[in-house]
Amino acid sequence: MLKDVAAQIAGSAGPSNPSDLNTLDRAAAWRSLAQAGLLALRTRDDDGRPVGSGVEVAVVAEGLGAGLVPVPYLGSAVLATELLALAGAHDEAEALSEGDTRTTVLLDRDLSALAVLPGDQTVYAWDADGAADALALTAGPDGHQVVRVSLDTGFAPAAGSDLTRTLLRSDGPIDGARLTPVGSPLSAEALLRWEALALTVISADIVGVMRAAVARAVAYTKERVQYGVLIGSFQAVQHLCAEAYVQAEASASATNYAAWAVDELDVAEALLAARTAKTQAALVAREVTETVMQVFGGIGQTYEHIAHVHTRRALTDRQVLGDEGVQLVRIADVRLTGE
Amino acid sequence: MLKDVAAQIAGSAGPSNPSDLNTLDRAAAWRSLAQAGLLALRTRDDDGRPVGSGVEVAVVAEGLGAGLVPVPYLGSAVLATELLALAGAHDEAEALSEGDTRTTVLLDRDLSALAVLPGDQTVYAWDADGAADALALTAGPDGHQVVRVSLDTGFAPAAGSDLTRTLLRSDGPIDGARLTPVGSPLSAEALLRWEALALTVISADIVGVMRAAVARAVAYTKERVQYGVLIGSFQAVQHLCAEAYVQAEASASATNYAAWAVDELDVAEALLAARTAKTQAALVAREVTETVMQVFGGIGQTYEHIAHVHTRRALTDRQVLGDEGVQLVRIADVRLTGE
Amino acid sequence: MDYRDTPEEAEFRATLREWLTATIPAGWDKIEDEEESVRLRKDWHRTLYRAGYVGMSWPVEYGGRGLSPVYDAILNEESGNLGAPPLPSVGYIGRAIFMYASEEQKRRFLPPLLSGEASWCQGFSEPEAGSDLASLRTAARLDGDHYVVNGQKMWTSGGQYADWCLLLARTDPDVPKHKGISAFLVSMTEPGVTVRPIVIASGEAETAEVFWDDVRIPVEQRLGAPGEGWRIAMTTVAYERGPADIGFIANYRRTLRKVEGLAAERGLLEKEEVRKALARAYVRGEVLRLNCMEQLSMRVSGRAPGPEGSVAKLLWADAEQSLQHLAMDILGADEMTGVAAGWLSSYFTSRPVSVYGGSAQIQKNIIARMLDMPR
Amino acid sequence: MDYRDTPEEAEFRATLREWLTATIPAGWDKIEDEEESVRLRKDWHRTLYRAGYVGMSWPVEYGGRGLSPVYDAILNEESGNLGAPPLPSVGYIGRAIFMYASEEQKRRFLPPLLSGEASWCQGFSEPEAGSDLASLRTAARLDGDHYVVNGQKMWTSGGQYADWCLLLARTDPDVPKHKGISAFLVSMTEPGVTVRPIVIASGEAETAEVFWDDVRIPVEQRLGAPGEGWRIAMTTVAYERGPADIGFIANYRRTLRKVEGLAAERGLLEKEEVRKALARAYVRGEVLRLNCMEQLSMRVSGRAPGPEGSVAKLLWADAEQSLQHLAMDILGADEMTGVAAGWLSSYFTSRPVSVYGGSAQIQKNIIARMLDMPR
Repeated sequence: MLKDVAAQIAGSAGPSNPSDLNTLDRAAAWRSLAQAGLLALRTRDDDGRPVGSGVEVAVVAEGLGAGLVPVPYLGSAVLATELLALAGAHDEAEALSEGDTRTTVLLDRDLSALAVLPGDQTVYAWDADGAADALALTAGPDGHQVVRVSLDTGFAPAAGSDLTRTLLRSDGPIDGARLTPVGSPLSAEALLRWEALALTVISADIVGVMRAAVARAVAYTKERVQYGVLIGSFQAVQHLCAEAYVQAEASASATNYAAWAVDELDVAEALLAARTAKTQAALVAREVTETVMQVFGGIGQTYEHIAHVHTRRALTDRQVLGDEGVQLVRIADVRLTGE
Repeated sequence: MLKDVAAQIAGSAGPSNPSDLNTLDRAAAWRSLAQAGLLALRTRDDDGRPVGSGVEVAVVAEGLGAGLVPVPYLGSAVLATELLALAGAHDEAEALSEGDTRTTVLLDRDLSALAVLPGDQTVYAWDADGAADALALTAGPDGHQVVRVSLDTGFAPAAGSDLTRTLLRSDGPIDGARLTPVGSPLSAEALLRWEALALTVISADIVGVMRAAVARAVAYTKERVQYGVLIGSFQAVQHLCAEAYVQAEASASATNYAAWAVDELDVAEALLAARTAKTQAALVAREVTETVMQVFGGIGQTYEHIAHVHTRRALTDRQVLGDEGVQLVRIADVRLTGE
Repeated sequence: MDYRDTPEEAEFRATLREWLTATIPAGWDKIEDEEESVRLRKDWHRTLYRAGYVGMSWPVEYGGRGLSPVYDAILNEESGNLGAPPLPSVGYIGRAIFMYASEEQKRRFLPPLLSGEASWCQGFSEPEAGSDLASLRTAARLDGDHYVVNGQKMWTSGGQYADWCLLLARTDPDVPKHKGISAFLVSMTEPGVTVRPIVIASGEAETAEVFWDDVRIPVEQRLGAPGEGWRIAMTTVAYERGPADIGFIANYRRTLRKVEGLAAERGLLEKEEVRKALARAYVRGEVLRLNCMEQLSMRVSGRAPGPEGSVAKLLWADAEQSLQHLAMDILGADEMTGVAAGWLSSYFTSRPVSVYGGSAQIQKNIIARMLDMPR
Repeated sequence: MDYRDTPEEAEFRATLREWLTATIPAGWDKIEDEEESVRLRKDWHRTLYRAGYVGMSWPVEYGGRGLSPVYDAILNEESGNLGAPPLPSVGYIGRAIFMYASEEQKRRFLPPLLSGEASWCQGFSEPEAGSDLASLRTAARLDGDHYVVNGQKMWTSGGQYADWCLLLARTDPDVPKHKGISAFLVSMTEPGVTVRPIVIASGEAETAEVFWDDVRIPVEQRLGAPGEGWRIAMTTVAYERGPADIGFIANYRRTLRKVEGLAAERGLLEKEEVRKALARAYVRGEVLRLNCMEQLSMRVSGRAPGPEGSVAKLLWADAEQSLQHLAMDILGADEMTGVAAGWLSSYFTSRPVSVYGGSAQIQKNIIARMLDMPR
């Protein structure tokens, strides 16, 4: 099953502690993903349908999130590939799926939306490990056009909080000459569909991060002795873990539905489901990963411990394409004014 | 000490369960308060200074709140008496302190401010047990004028949530003919000073309600056996109680300072301290009293148990002269724009 | 899992909707009188039964239709959506009976349970045995071919109106507490049964105490073997109604719409803070709904209800109580001055959601067990 | 209680303010280099000492001024208000020494502690003994007129820079764990002492591990009697710095002003939600300040620090962590993209406030004990 494949790759390519991030063979992990066909899930088959469903992509995203795997699966294999496929740039999408080149997306300074260029604003290439270029949009009379921007010039590494993803920053300007159009203009609906998928896989990544963090904390309570007993036997510790578990599971329920909705519901419903999932995941991500650090006690506060790597990844994911505040405002627009 | 006197009266005039509210001798309790001089604390001495400090009034308010005593100490002996004293209507204030007649205040429909009349709005006489009339304001060229409104006509009992205070409602209109001016017009500063005192004693009432509720719940955990042990030995129950205790004590700290500030600081600082106290008390009142109901388990959910009487009184107090939302907006105005 | 109805389910849903729309008694939710309201609920049970909507997931041999639990879920959902009267709860009593009863007992008790001729209550909790059910003290002493029951039961929902009771009592005080309990099927009209309503903080009679004074129960009304009561109770509790089974989710949605309406009436929809809070409430309801659907899907695939139910119960309490907090914050003083007294009542009704059926603390203990945390 | 300064206090405060304003080294808080920063703190200690501001509440016979703790509180407050470098913490070590040391030890250790010539750290916690301090394993074996220490200490704040350590070690493994511990006054320059900084999640070295390998301590550097270590530790911990003692409250206020500034820069002050959140943060700070003042007032009236300190510690953690959450919500992505990396660092620094010095869970246990709840 897809889940097992993802878990296997995560097992070999995920860090057990932060120092592993310096030594892990990221290239090998990427090759494994390519060989398993997981980079191709959002390319299209001969009937023009995605090779893998939203559910399948979310399963992989959750698995890699659980492993804190430091490869740009979301950036390249989902967000960029889907954008290319929607624009009808199928050859480019296929090329990415082979794993030899990587492309990611450019986001606005607040990470909440795809960058619209040209312009002189600050933009970030998020999840850009090994990416030669990144996709953005231009606004045109026929809708938005996907464009490719090389990361070779004007971009510098940013000290992002997430230790498992590469973040590059450009303080602009990026002029029209640096934009290479790819595929055909996107309909408004296609962009919304892309957003639904993107929000969903980010939520799935957070779910993976949270579930794995809670599992690690629970395992620790079965080893760590204080006052002559395992700390997991303290009701206070049990309830901390139970509350974190409930929140992580609740996020999983919302994300599973959003993942199903990506391909099965009309775009407005799919997007609402995705916003719901992102709201839930973003809302609890901070508290759940903080609880995990708390359960680990002193050791969980140290840099060399894995706990904060979960926190950092979850906190950054929380911002990407809009945190819970952004999502709630949009959900309210749908619910209260039918926008 | 004042605290002991208040506790003693609360002990004899406070309900142990809701049905006591039908049988308690409220008149006797009021006489005891009058005899102990507690109704006279906000009348003025020969030098024009309050007989009792803000701290002393707050001590009494907290004690009566702790006892859930169903007499209009706040309405008549503090809010109305102080208003009369500030308006220079000293004879009227003195008369109230003897305990033979009672007067309370008229509040707007949302209970957040003194009613300004004449007008056709809905108003409430809050904490009006045994009160013949209530005080409101009229707006005039020289500032606000305190006016007396008879509760004989136009007012009907309202089914307020607080089982320990009488609430009367008028749906208006109340015309000028029904308003009897009392004393001289109030300066803006005098009104703000009144508000500082009023917010403080309401906070003190909430603090008393919370502290007593937590103490009751803690006592219950030392009696109630489940699974063969006292429920107070469960760490989850201990932590619930500890959290409620911390919030109640935090509210007490803020209220003690506000009570001191009433007489000792300039009006802007006193009012800020009062808003801070009310914010804190109102913010935690619901959670603390809910926790108490939770600790009492099934029995704490029943009408015949005392737990919900705390909740009801605290939730109504929370609204009087503005809940935490109202206070926070005002505090923000002071902090952020220096208004 | 697929969240969409199968063609059969969709057809069932459409037919059901049509039937409900035509059949729901107009104005039933305006009834104030408690007795009349109970009568209406009983009538509604019989009406549903006649239309084939009661016990759909029961085995055919016990009068059910052998359908997937999905059909019960659809019934719950549509009943909530269309504002039907509360559904009868036959599942958990039925489960106990068809898992543990003799053939004769099944023939005697199942048909009237299904049809609504006989309504049931559950005599489990006691004043001294709330969360700690196994320490119950009500005693059933064998006296010839009868048991003689003495004791007091608490939180017996519907005790005032029930015809029958699934009663737990201690038949052997000399063995460890979990092993000395037996279960009985008892008529509430037996001499010695006294019911006293329990009024909750909202002021409404939500449940009851039942006093058992020398109540004589024929031996053949014992359910299961002597000492099997604890196992029967655990089965019953496992099948007790979660949020999905009582139309809670549909009710939640309707309540949320009302709260949105309150905010609109008060001109609060311009406030971003309020908009976000309302959206947050929507998200809570969705999360609960989706969690319940996943559990239902597991049940459909044959898994007995497990400790995952505790997740839903915690989410349920949080959703319900948070929504009442939000309503209170929107209504402000009106909820306290009697203008919106119904909301104050709803608020107090929301509090025991985290107490009854296993407190929030117990649910977290269960989850810790499920996570295999040390005892 | 009176919240206002007495005339003497007011005068002291005025003089102090003037002195601080004139003396605080310009730009000290811009120093990035860790070593330089430590040097500055040591210099600041000596400067304060020469001006008579260190150990003001100590008894005169031990080099103090015998003043009320209120003066220490004023020093803390004004240091925070005027942005002075962190105050040296001599109180808890000093308390242990003047309560348990021999006259000779007092003469030897107290003057340089006060003056800042010698700085101290606290060797209590261990990897396997965090909250459960009494289970510590570091062993001190008597060998003639020396103890030989072996073991590992953790969370030894300032271990990298300290000259001396108040060390707890087990001298008798054969008695109940609380009774076999002794305390020592040890030079950090002894052979066998190895210090390794611990970098916390923020990426900064906040504390240290200390390895003790065959470190020889003269018997006369044992503090108190053999086996008295636990009692000494408890005294020390009781006098350990609460939020009031480390200028936290004044720092909180300055941080809140910065957060208000962030909101203003981002044009968020028009949002009522943000305004309320900022006001809420102000209320949290005030509540903590006032709670600490009440405790100080109790201490002034002669009460030894008691479990009420746990209330302040919980309020402190909540205030600090909530303020960092608010900053994060205002900064949004900027905190995660490195634009506001300092705030991310502050965020991670706020997390252990609910862990070190007794976790939030331990503080709640202490409160439950204080409420006399059953064990």
